[in-house]
Amino acid sequence: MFHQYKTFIENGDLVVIYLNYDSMLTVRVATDGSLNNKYGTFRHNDMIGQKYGSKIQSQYGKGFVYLLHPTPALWTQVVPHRTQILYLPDISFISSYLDLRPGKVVIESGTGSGSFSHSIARTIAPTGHLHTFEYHEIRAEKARKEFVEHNLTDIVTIEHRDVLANGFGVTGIADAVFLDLPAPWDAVASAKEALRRDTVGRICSFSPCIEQVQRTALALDEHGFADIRMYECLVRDYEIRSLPLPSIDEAIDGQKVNFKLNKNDRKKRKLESGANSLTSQEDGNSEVMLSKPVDNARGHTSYLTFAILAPAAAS
Amino acid sequence: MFHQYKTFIENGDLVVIYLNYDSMLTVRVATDGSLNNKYGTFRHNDMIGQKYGSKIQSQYGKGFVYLLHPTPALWTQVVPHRTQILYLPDISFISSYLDLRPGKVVIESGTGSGSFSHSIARTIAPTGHLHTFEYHEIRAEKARKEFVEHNLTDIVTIEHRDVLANGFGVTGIADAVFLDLPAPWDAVASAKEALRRDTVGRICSFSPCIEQVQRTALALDEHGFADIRMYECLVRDYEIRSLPLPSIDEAIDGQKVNFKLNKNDRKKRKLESGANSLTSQEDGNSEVMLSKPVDNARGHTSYLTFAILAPAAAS
Amino acid sequence: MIAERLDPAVVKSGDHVIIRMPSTNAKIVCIKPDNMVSLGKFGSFKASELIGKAFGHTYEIEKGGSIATHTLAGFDNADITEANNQGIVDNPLSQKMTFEEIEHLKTMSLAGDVSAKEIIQSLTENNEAFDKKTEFSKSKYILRKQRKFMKSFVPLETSVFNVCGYFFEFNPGKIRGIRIDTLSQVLSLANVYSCARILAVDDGQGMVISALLSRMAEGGQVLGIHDGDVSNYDVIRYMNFSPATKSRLQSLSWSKLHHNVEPFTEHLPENASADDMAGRERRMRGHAKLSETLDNLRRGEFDALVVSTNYNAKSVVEKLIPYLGGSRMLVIYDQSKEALLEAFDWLRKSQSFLNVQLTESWLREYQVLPGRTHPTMTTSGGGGFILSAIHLAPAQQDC
Amino acid sequence: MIAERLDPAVVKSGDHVIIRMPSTNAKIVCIKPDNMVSLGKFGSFKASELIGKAFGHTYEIEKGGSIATHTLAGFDNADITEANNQGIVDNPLSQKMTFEEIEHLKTMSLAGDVSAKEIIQSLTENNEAFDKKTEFSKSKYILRKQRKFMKSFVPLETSVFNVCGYFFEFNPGKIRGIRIDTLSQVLSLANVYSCARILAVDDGQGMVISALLSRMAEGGQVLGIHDGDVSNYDVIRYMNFSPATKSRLQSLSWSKLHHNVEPFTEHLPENASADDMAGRERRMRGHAKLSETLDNLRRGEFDALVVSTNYNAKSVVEKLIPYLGGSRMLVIYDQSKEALLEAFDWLRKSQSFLNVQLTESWLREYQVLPGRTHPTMTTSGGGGFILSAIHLAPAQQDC
Repeated sequence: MFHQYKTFIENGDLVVIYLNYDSMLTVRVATDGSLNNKYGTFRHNDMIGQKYGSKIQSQYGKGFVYLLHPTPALWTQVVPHRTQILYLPDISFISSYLDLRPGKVVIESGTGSGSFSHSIARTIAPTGHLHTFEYHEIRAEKARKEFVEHNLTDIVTIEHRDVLANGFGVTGIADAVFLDLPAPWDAVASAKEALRRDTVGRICSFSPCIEQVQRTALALDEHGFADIRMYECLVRDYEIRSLPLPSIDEAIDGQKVNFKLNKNDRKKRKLESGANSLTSQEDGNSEVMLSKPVDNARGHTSYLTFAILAPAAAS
Repeated sequence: MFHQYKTFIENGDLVVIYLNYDSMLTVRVATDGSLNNKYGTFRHNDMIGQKYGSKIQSQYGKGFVYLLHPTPALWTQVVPHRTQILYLPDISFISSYLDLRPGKVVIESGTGSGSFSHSIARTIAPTGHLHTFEYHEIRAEKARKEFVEHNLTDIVTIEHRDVLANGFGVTGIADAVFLDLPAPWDAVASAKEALRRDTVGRICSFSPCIEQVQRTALALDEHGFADIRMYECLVRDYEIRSLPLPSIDEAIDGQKVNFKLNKNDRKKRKLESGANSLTSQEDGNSEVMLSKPVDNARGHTSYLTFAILAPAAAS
Repeated sequence: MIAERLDPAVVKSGDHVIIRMPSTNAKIVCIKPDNMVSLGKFGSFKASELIGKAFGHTYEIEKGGSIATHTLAGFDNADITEANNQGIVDNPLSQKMTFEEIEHLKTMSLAGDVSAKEIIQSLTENNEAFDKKTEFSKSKYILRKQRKFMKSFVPLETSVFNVCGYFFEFNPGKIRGIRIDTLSQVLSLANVYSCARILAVDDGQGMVISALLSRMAEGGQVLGIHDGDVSNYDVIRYMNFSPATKSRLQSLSWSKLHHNVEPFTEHLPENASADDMAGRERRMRGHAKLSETLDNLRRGEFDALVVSTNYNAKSVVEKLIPYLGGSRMLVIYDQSKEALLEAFDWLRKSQSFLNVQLTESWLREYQVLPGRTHPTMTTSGGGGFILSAIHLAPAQQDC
Repeated sequence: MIAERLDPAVVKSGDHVIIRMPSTNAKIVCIKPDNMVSLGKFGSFKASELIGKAFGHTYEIEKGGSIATHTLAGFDNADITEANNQGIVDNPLSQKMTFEEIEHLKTMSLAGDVSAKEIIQSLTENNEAFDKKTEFSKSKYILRKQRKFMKSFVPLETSVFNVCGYFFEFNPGKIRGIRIDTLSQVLSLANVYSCARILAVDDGQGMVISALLSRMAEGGQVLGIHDGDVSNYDVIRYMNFSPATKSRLQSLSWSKLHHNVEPFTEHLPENASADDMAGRERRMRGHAKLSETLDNLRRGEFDALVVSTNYNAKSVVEKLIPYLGGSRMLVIYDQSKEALLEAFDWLRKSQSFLNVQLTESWLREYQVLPGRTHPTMTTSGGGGFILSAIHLAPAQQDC
């Protein structure tokens, strides 16, 4: 599902049920199954045969939901958080820096909630492979179960393993190593061991605190990694509002001006799912489109420390 | 000049000569003096009696310049850089955080190039006082000379002094202390000594490297400062361009579209000073106003570490 | 050389004070001797208890609403590298106290019969997993519980920094979303100083005007132009300004901008009542005030024009630029860049301005703790935009 | 389980390679055996010398244009706290070598008769102030001189990361100012994967299309719609793509969007020349290609629509949305937020899209050195904006 789009929903497929932009869930479609939520009862039989991206009505026409195709980006929004997870900006930047493409072999530790794992698998499929390691047993089990359910076992191998104590158990196979560990510096030697030496190997360490970066950079330097570079990547969301911006002449003439926010957009958003009703109220034509950053934003995720391991011998 | 605007230029006044947005200089106007630059010769006698903000022509009408009133913000742009200087975003934020207002007593170390000193003096005048310390003798002398020339001696006292070795030499007088030192942690004890204890005292340390922040924060904590907070403040400059954004129907119809950037704005900017010529070419009316951040920006100045010293005894 | 003492050393009766709670929530309260100040789940205390006490300290609420200075713990040394320990399984069942027992403790705490410290001690002692936690997890757990149970607070002065921060966080719409870094830049760019004469438009309930007034001394003056009949500069009342400072503010309705002041000619009939006479007095004072304000405006040559408006920015600036002096700054704030583009374009094309700049401020706060230094995980999306320019003197006709 | 080896282990003849110089300047060169590669003041080397050598190493140019692996120094331990030492007076006179002597050394260095190391040694030995400098200043001095005199370089693969970084720095207009973090987000948001079918508009000379192609394997396909008669996807030629990868790209002129393909009916006269026949062949191939491309477009159900255009974004999207599948992503890039607002508003009001988002990416690089860790002092102003939305399937008529 995650590295091969389909057009129609079939029995047994995974479907992302979209209620609104911050409320989604996944269901595995099964004949005669059903989904209940505040918008009504949705029968799986009504889903089967529909195109992905369709809107379906609840059993008694009370409400509706959208049926979406699973993708790593949507999975990041619905994945059960067993740990802090990686979000799209970091995932995207790291994937580019590590030059992930079909055919690449990647090592990830720890697996965490598997948000990044799904994205890596999507990017390196069908010929690449992800070896992912998680030292927390219950998390490892949950992730393993998800990889099976998501048909990723040909791309992803998960192992419950303490890589700080025992290394990755592989030598010279990885194009890239990704570390998301509290003490990444202790995994640098093992990472070096796991990386290919016949071409440029790449490593990324993901750490929230600057002290972790400082120690990791020293360890990378000591182990012969080069071009140690560190970044942060975030995104800022914008909203738009349509507002009147009347000339001050109106105030000089003593007119009353209505500055009320046009609530259309907010209504529109609410109507993405839920009760059926009308939404096509037109804007007043004296309004101006203004954008501003959404009030609250993510201020930090982690520092991304990168380095390369140059090939063993320059011929 | 820096804490009292004037309307007309008189003999002996300091004037900022504005050539364009990144080229300014100061002159002290003296009867029969003159200024030569690529736009021509400008006679001081032509400046005297003009309003600040006037445009004057060169002797033979070849070009012109603008005569501006000195302000701390303009001084920051023309000050001879003897060290890294503070810029407006940091100056502004620190001034607010330290609650600088007329009447406040402030300690600054080091003086550096005096960019911040001028701003502090402007803000705390006429009843406040700035004690500024510089351990580099030549820099201290140059700054002292500027304070004299700028008539700031009733507001600013500068001392050539190694504050790390000898402290500030004052006790319980300062409302706020500002540190811009390579090893600010060594000045924390002296800062505590210098701060008033009958009300909330405030301190700010300005350091480019995070390791300096880490050590300073520990020192502040050890010396009983509270509410240790750290910030960064930067600004982003925008430029606007007027560009055509034609409908794709033009390409579908096989029309040739001219996407050339409208160079008006750039021309306008160039004409801010320099050769006399016309500039009022109107925009094409199919163009859209687009803004974007200016390509190269300041990415970091320093970390700003703040703390308060609560009054000695809660009554 | 020691200047006049400006800062309030202690809380005075009638002051507005910002009360910051352990949850990092905050509220502005007016300290009146007979009142109780309620901090919701953090308890209540007698306002009179705070009068005469110093700002900036942490106070804990005790039984009966009295307060006592609370000693702050310094930095702890928990190690982030242990943050993700392998053995721990999150399990709410590891708490042996029942929900009811904890609720009971909370009630006792609110009544002042048990201290937050004691509650937290009970919780940790009864948490089976607590001892298995790393120092990092223990520290995080205690901090979380402190935020929940500590009945302590810090009184802060209503400085511009604190008041702007308070409204930006809890009611940004009131102050048109201006963040303190941006507001600070407005003050710097406008070159506000003690005896400047400033023309201002502040449709953000007086946050900008409060900031201007805070930098004024004798000789300084702010003239605010507002829509409607009376100004709404509500923020000013939280600032604890002295009467002298408040007197530096004049205000004028836009509708009076072109008003012609006629001599005051109202005559009372011979047997006018006391009410009639009082009314005439009031109208005469109003007439004098309007006349004085218009005189001040029309004298022009203001030292700065500072604008934060809900109206079309260009239309506002066009009206007020004639009153701005030469080599003086025009500074316009808005939350949206788009709201400033038309004015930006107009200023750049005009021959009356230099150095036209559109900027956005960027502010980042960090957690600085040993081994755990990082930017705060959540932040504000934006702090607003500033359009500024140097105004030129009109060409002189006399030469 | 070990996948096909993708990465170039060594530089191959005919490859494009990014050469990064000590000044942090860079250039893209095509490595042809007989060429000399000139790095200006950093000297020249024989391209043939680089063939067969590994990427990622530092090479120093030696006498005669040969190259040798250069050992990199690790972190130094200079202390920032000494950075501002009291005694030092900056003075160009402290250098005892004359300008002419230094120029002579430079000339000898370019000819390969003296190494950069030797120059720097001469400079420091003859600098009277050098010994008085702190370790920090010494380290900074040497680094500065190395940037000036070291005739070394690092060959980098023309990966998407490196190529986008190269053009963003040296010719951002070419790629419509898209920064690598933003480009990476385009790939993620569009859910690009090995066998996706992607419809793309890239007026930024193929930087976006190169990125799409780099993520393709067998079964994957990119259809680029361009203005003019022929596409200008110049960036592709630097990517060292295999013929198989290049074959995954089709392109179509906007002017052919509504084109009706008639059967190919051109007949040659009986005694046609070889030229005529070749011409017909060419036109027939062109006809077949256009026909195939249009068939592909009109089959619709594309897995993503990715747009970076100089035209009105809304007008482009309106035309191409019918070809996008259900539950598939629309992703539009632009340098200016204003260029996306009309499309943003239209998408939000449409019933055919979910999750309409307008985002701006923010990227920050740091210097990480012992005791001297801080964000880089200069940075790019912005990396662009992305408007994205989930496209819904049209309501089905069959129920």
